Amino acid sequence: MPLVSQPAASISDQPAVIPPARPSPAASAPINTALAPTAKIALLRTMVRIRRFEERSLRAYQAKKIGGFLHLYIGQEAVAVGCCSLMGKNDHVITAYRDHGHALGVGMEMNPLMAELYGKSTGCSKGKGGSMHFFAPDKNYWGGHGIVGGQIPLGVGLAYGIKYKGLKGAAMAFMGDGAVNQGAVHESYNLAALWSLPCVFVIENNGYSMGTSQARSSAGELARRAEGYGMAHGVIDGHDLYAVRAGMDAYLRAAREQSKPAVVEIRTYRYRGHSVADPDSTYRSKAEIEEYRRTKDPIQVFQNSLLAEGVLTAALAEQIDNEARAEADVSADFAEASPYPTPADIQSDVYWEADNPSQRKSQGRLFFD
Amino acid sequence: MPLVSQPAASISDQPAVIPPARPSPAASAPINTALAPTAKIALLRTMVRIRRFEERSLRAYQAKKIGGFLHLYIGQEAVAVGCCSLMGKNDHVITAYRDHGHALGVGMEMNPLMAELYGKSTGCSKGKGGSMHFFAPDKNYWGGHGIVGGQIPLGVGLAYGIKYKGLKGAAMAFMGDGAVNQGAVHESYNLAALWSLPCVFVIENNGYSMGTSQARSSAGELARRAEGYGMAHGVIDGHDLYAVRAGMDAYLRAAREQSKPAVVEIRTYRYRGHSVADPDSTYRSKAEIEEYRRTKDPIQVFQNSLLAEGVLTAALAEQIDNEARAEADVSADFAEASPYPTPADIQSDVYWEADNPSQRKSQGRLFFD
Amino acid sequence: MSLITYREAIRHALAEELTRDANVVVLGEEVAQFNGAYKVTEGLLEKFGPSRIVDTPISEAGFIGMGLGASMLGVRPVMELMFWSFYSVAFDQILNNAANVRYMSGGQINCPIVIRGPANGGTNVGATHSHTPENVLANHPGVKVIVPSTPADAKGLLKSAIRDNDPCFFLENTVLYGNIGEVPEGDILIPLGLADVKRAGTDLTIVTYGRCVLHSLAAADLLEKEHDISVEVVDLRTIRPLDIDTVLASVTKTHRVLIVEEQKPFSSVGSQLAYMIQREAFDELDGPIHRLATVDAPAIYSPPVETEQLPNPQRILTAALAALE
Amino acid sequence: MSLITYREAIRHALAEELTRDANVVVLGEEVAQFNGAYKVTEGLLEKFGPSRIVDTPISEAGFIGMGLGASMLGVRPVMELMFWSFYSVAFDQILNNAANVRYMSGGQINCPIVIRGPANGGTNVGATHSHTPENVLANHPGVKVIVPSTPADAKGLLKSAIRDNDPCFFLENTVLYGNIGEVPEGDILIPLGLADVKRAGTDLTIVTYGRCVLHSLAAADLLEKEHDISVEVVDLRTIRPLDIDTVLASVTKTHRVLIVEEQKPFSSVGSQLAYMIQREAFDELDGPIHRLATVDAPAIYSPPVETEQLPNPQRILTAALAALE
Ligand SMILES: Cc1ncc(C[n+]2csc(CCOP(=O)(O)OP(=O)(O)O)c2C)c(N)n1
Ligand SMILES: Cc1ncc(C[n+]2csc(CCOP(=O)(O)OP(=O)(O)O)c2C)c(N)n1
Ligand SMILES: [Mg+2]
Ligand SMILES: [Mg+2]
Repeated sequence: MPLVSQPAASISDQPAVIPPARPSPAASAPINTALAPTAKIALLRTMVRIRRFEERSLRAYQAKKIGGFLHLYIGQEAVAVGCCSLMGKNDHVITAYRDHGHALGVGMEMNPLMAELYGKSTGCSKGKGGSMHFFAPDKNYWGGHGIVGGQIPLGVGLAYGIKYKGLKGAAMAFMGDGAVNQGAVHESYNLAALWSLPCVFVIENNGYSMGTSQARSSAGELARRAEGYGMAHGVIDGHDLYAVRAGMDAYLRAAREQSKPAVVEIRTYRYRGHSVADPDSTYRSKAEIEEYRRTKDPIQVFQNSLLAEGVLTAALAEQIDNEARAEADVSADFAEASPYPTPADIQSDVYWEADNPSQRKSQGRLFFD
Repeated sequence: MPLVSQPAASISDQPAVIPPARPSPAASAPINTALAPTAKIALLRTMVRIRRFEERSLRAYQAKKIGGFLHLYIGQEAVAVGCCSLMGKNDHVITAYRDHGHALGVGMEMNPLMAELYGKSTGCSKGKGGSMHFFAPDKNYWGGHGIVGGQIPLGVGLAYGIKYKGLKGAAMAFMGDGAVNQGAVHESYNLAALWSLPCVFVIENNGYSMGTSQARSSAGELARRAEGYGMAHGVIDGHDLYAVRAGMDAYLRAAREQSKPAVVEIRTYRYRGHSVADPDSTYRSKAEIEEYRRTKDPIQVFQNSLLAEGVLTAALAEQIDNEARAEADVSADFAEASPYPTPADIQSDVYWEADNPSQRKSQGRLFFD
Repeated sequence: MSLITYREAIRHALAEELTRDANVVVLGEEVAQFNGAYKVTEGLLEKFGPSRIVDTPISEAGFIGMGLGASMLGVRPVMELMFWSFYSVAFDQILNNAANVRYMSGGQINCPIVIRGPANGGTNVGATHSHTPENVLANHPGVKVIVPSTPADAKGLLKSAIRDNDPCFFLENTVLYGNIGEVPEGDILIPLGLADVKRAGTDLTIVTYGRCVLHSLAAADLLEKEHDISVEVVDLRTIRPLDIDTVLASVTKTHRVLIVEEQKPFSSVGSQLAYMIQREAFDELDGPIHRLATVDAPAIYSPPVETEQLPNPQRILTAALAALE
Repeated sequence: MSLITYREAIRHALAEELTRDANVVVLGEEVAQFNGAYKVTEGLLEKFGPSRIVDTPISEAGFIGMGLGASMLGVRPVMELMFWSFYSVAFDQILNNAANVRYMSGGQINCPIVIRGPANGGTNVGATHSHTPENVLANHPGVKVIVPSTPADAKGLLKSAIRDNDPCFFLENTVLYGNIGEVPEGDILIPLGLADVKRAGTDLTIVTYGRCVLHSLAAADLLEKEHDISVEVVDLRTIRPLDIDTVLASVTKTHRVLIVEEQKPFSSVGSQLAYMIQREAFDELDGPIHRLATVDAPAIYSPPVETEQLPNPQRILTAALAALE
């Protein structure tokens, strides 16, 4: 009974062996029982949309519509969707270059995202950022950052801003398992712990930084480094959206209500290479990938739970999937039809002042040739 | 019965109330019982020489013979002397800008050090480095570094070099309690732990980074941050030279023999301001300083132990002190009489190649104007 | 008008802007309880309290990145680097995040942050503490770079920088902190990107900024007295945006140029000025543009020698005579 | 002679030096098991084993500092930066430790380290991954900076750099990795600091380096064919030390100069060249020195627009015609 009936266009489309449908143990956590059935379906839909969006973008990349890097989130969907589903109006998110999932998670539309990948002026960053640099400040989404670990101090700054303004909110600062070895991350841990800033550091541990396994890059246990700063820490199963929500809810509440920071490691897995250019042949086996797909796929796991809960039917699952595919196709058409920026656009969006000439107060040349 | 009979020229010269002479508990550690009486006297002598050297340099600074910063080590002598006394021929040392104690600890002479402070060409760094940049590679002493925490990766590199060359040795990388919050330090921890490099990280915790107490700059316990990397760690009483030796010996052996890194916090105290320009009035009380001087002065503590052991007499102590003063005075005379570098010297010691023109292989201009 | 020091001028600018706008906060190592390593922020903690004046750990990447993140939410942090030299450990935050984030977001974000602190040699603190990174900073589109030479400029420019909506890097000078000058009280705002002719002259244009303005003025006096040479001294005040028009106007008058800067020569601000001047006023030049920079080596410690490594009035005088040959 | 790629030329240089000297080690992210992010180090792990070819965590400050420390003990590390852009997080180690440590120790220490990796735009990887820091690096006395444009130069210069006793920064280019060229087998050593006239000409000197050499040669062909203009193309190959003599000799011949560089304009390498040329060959110039650089903004992602942001043959052609006006 494959929920997905379409031909196996890519690895994640293959009919998966589905374990017997049963609710996830975390389904009974209050934060999850509080969800209306429609809300649960919406969460599933977001995960499916991420996957189909990314598969569509991969095809566009292969057709040379997209340049540069494309870091796919496929396999990790429950992390971004679970975390972002907990956001209140004063909660903020920042992440690294593997940022498509969080973008859709906070509610961005596919069209501007796909257009951004195509380098079009209708893209969310006007074609200036590309895959690694999706932003939606209006949705409290602060990107999309290319330097490993470099976004983490910014995340602490979001928490600082929240606290300074006296708001009850939290910043979630996402990073990969490889990023924990950047010095800026540790400086950030200390600042957040020292000043009790409402920052939840989320390590999306997909087991690898590019071709390097966690064991080959990091001594000790990732989240436990928080102990040295007296910070709360924990590990969450990132294959189970319910578990992500249940686990994160506690840390987010502590952040919002008591301004307590925490380091949370969420265990997940990516099916694709580091970026689509990664031949993915030197550092892990096909069997390992297959095993994750078969037993831990976050979409399958959540679907199974919803089926067992009686919230989802196979037919609805298929409909959601079809709609997501169609939406992704539409976004590719939108991107394709959109115009590129022009060379004249190169120098806009550099300075606020240059972009707002009527309010300019400085003088002299801002640009050189 | 002040051991020091000269007039109280500076705070550390005041007659201290000496607790009843008794051997330090750590005196019975094997590494300490192995010391011949002459060796013990030599250790005392080095501590006293550090203090008198620095007091002399302070007077020179006040007389405007010395420029820039002067970060005095007074109060911390047992740390550098204890650690450096354990060095074998394949052991190496690197530290920060508070580097006079380690320089004398590894066996540098006063003359080139004082001349360096005076900015003279007879200085250990030819007057190019100044107080913060003492070096003696021939004594396995790699400086003297001004950027907080910046020397720590170099220390890991020394350990890497030792291991790569197949030697049984250890690198000691010293830093202050404030330095632990630099990202490079954490990157270094991870590298050393991941690759089992023979590096002992020594945090000289004197309680303050400039005017900021440990509690105001660092969350958690300093040495415990090592746990997150699965590294050994510990805390040592840095007022007691015997304790420093006994504690460090274990870590150094583990490094030399099993290539195991460790983070060691040595609790110590500085009597002077951060640098001699620090008015030292906003962040701690005079009483606090006095209390340390009275009860924990490392020279007094060690002298007391040696007196109780019957290794030292009051007369010998006084003689050591007088000799150290005299030696410091001589070094000031030496420095005074030495020539300054000339403007023509500004551009030597920049490139190895420019300094070895007969072996130059590159062409073109190395310097610009 | 009052006669105050460069240090006080900066402090007044900070205090006035802290009073004016509750979003302004001051963060840095030792800025609060210790009153600032160079006492620039003295008294601010007492006046504005610990939520506005914040001591940080020695974590420049962390706290400058934090300031940037907060600025994205509308806080207006003024971050002190104890020395600009320590930008080396925060370089990624400064250049990738401060300079690029607006661009990469397609203009959705701006970072109203000021990073300030001293950047200079001349106090015998050696190679690791004497960087003058205005060229490196200004190389990166997206940022603004300011180097004031006088108390009045320091105050007026810092106030403008704090109100600016782009990341502003404000480079002070420990040697100038004690200098006294006339400073207007209250809200003086000097626009960024406006050069100031600090001395009018007809024979030679000296283009300079920061402490070298004072050296150049001293040299100009000597040149006038001893050699009857009339020197115009143009103080750029801001490196980016750059008021090249004022420079070109002066060149059109004097036809001879000497650039004086406390920079390492290779790819310095002076290099850039030389390129622009010869490109835009080639026919006005009666001879090649000369430059006097720091003698090309890491900063030497030895006090009397460091004086000779840096530009100083005597070296400027010699260079000026050469430029007029 | 064999026809190999720029990538292979670098790999051969590494392999030959690893074979020649047991102190040479290669460290960096993904250089070993993954065969290099750009496959430059492919096969080296298999050949030289895990003590010579070492994968590092993503800790550039840590591992570059570590390489420096090891170099002080006589190890000769060749460190790969996956992109030079990531120098931003290792900046302090690179500039304070690599550039200053010899000086501050009064010449007692030298650091025979090579840091290599690509530094270029043109592959749509955006503002955080497209830095060309040769100006920033070369600004600091104590270091050497090399930017090869051809496979033969890459091999000969890298071998020289590995044997050099000063810190050498070697800037490659992802767009060039696949380019094929004739490369002598075995021990070719091209001295650092020797420019190469890649094309002789009489009407205009183009001074350039790196990938822009290829663009300039293409533009020179067009200028010859379409405009009957004879262009000399000088490839600097090394930025510091700098072979200014070859540049000046060319200027003395052509009297017109265009500098082409993939740099942000402000205080670029081109700025420095312009200063030096006008200073040392003022009377040889028939017009102002022109420069073509990257359009002054962070690197744009949009693929077709990025091509226009960078120097390209068409932009060079236009700039050359302007320089000849
Ligand atoms: C400072 C820095 N160094 C290196 C890189 C190149 N790089 C990009 S992603 C990556 C791996 C990161 O792995 P991880 O943090 O686990 O995140 P994941 O890709 O698994 O999501 C590397 C080495 C970079 N972008 N920034
Ligand atoms: C990266 C950096 N930031 C700031 C400074 C200025 N600074 C010099 S020493 C110091 C305090 C260091 O304290 P600690 O590490 O405890 O060492 P201690 O002075 O107590 O020996 C500071 C902030 C510096 N030199 N480098
Ligand atoms: Mg990962
Ligand atoms: Mg301390």
